[in-house]
Amino acid sequence: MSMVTTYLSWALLVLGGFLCVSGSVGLLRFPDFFTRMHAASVTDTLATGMILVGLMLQAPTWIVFGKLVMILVFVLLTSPTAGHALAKAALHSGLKPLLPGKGGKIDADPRPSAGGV
Amino acid sequence: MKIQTLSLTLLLIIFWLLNSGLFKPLIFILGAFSVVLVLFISSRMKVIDEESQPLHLTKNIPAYYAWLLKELVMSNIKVVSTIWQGHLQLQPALTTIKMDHLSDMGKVIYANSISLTPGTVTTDVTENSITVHALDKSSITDIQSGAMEARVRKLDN
Amino acid sequence: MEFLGLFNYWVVVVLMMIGFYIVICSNNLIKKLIGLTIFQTSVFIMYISMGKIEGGTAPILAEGVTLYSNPLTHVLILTAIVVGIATTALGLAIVVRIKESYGTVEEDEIHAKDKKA
Amino acid sequence: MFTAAAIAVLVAMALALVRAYAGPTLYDRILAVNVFGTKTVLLIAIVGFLTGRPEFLDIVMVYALMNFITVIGILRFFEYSVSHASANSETIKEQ
Amino acid sequence: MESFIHIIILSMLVTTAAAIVRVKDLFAVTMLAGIYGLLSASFFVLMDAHDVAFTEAAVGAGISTLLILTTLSMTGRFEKAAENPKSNYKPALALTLVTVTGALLIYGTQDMPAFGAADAPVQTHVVPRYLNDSATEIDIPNVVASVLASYRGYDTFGEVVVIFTAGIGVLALIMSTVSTAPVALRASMEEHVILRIVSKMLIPLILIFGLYVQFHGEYGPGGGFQAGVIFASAFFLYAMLFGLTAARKVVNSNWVQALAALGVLLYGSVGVLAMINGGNFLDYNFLAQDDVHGQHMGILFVELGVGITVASVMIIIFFTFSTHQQRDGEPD
Repeated sequence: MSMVTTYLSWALLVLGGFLCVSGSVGLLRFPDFFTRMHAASVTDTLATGMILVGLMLQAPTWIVFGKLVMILVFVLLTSPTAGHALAKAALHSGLKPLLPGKGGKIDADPRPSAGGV
Repeated sequence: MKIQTLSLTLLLIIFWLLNSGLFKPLIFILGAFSVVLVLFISSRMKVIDEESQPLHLTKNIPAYYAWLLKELVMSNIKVVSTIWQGHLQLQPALTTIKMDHLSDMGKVIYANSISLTPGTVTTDVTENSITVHALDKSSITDIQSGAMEARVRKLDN
Repeated sequence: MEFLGLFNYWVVVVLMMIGFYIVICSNNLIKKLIGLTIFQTSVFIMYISMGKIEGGTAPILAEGVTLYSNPLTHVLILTAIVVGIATTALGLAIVVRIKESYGTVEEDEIHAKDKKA
Repeated sequence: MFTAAAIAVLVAMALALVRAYAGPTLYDRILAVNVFGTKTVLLIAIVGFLTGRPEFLDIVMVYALMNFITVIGILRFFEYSVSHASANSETIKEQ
Repeated sequence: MESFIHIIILSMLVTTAAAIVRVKDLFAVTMLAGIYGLLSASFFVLMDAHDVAFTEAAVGAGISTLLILTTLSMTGRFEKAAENPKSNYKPALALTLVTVTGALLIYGTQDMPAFGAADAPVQTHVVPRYLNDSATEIDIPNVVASVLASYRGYDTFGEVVVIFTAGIGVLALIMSTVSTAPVALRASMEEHVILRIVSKMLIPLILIFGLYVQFHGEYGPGGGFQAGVIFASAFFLYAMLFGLTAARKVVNSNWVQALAALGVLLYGSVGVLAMINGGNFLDYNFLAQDDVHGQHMGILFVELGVGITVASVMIIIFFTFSTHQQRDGEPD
């Protein structure tokens, strides 16, 4: 393995790890379910992609490489689908998203979100 | 034999070989048996059709995904910087956006692309509109500009 | 890592006792079943911890590997997990029947109804 | 480097765990479980490389698969119990 | 470094379990139990128990969550606090009991061999024989599979019978009258364009993946138990999206019940065949001309029997619960 791929793989792993943590911090900090959902999708897409590609670069055999590719494709196909299903279910069950008033911004400090269920 | 059955068979064989990586006669026989069994069950379930085997998309899809990847990175940077802001100032929005007719497959690609880019989630898809929740109002404007829709439309035909 | 020596077993005991506490102390039959699952998993963890050898790898023979962890505990637990889910399903089926007969899945209400009858 | 990534994933898992515990709404919890599942997928993939035997990635595949099926299942059953089991007179308001 | 990761995972397990004690909303409890399953499976991977992690991933995090939720939708979502002070609900007493027992057990762990020790009694009895001789006697890489299906074939046969019995038990307890008018297809999922298309793409791949796991159990983690659950999960997905009525059309309930029995029968008849050929029950050496070949044949068919039974029982359990739930949900 050449040095370049090794360094690239490390960079991807570290960056992916950082995105993972960011997504989860967002999951904690954001004020309501729908905004948290956006934080979660950060980790689902780019972080997963980066970490898996980082691992792919270090894959010892083609089988491992192929399996990582399949996992990546699978995650990229299912995670937006699951996210969409979740958002749709939440909205239809009457969970109201937190929206800013007319032209204003919401001061979003972590607090229990509005709406039932 | 429908073309979709053929493509599914091919897909299953590739999937099996990629996973297995073993080239022994017994494994080949078992693999052939498995593929036939899966084809049988799938046809009973009626899941082999142009919806599950979107062959017409294959020629344009790489370009689309390359473009989507760029969008993905851009919106990630935006959302991550929002997350690490000292004091959260959010302007979330929930908007229904009109769109012209797309095939079911086109809707799926469009909606999933929107959900895949951080900062926007599709919450509803109907015949001629799509409802999107966005972390920031500006993302809604981006979608309304129709760049993504145009690309999906090109893909769909 | 000297202090690690028994750490796993302490965690097993703590988990086991948490499961035990839920089984004794919660009034709801479904929660009791979940407590039982926690108890069960603690046993799994104990077996698997016992089977691990420092520096060993998974007991799947490969060239150039000489030290393998214990396959026997893995076999025991593997089957135990599937049997566990089958019995949990049976337990849940009984809970469903109790709900239909008594109209409740709270233990004290069931006792009260039994006394009346 | 694998270690750094593994630790980052673990931190993210811990944060998702807090969200699953804190709720407050049902959907937050489902979301937390979903995020947790994705993190587990990553963790197992990384651990495979960390321990030097990365050829067992089938497990990772099963995780990704089960994560999807569980979320769909949760949504389906919950939708069902909302529309029909409101006979259970509990208020659906969180405590 | 690995030990650091495993300490963190164990701590998270304890935290999750403690959270389960405190939360009264049973839905949240189920979610936490799902996380608990995911965590324990990660732990198993760290402990090199890939086969176990495989099973726990499919079962602990997936199927059991679904089953508990189905039950919850029939029994109500919240745990009631006991109102009657004279009830069995005595937290202080229970806490004392649990603490004392726990303290005694922890005291007992002092005699356990240290974690990871290679000279612990567990490691020194039959295991070296399995590890050393499996390669020549059975000639498959996955020692777990050879112990499961060959060395301890009796045990596994017992487990399969237990699973079969549990399936029968569930059927007997909450068998639903299928003949009554089937509940209309649940519209909301049918309208769900995205879920429908994505699932249609996935279902054949899940099925082939299940079969791949079934037939590669000898070479890597996997085998009948895991494959059965994965294979069944494709049917769960189908049933959840297209409704039970459609799913029952695809797999006839009577067939599934017959298949569950057939799996056990297949396992047993491999054993009987060995007896007919002059060996002991489940002695695969007598199945073919040479020993190793016989072992391969035996393990293949035994694992197939396990897979068929597990898949069928899982489908039976899931369908029975869901049918019951739909019937329950109908307004009276």
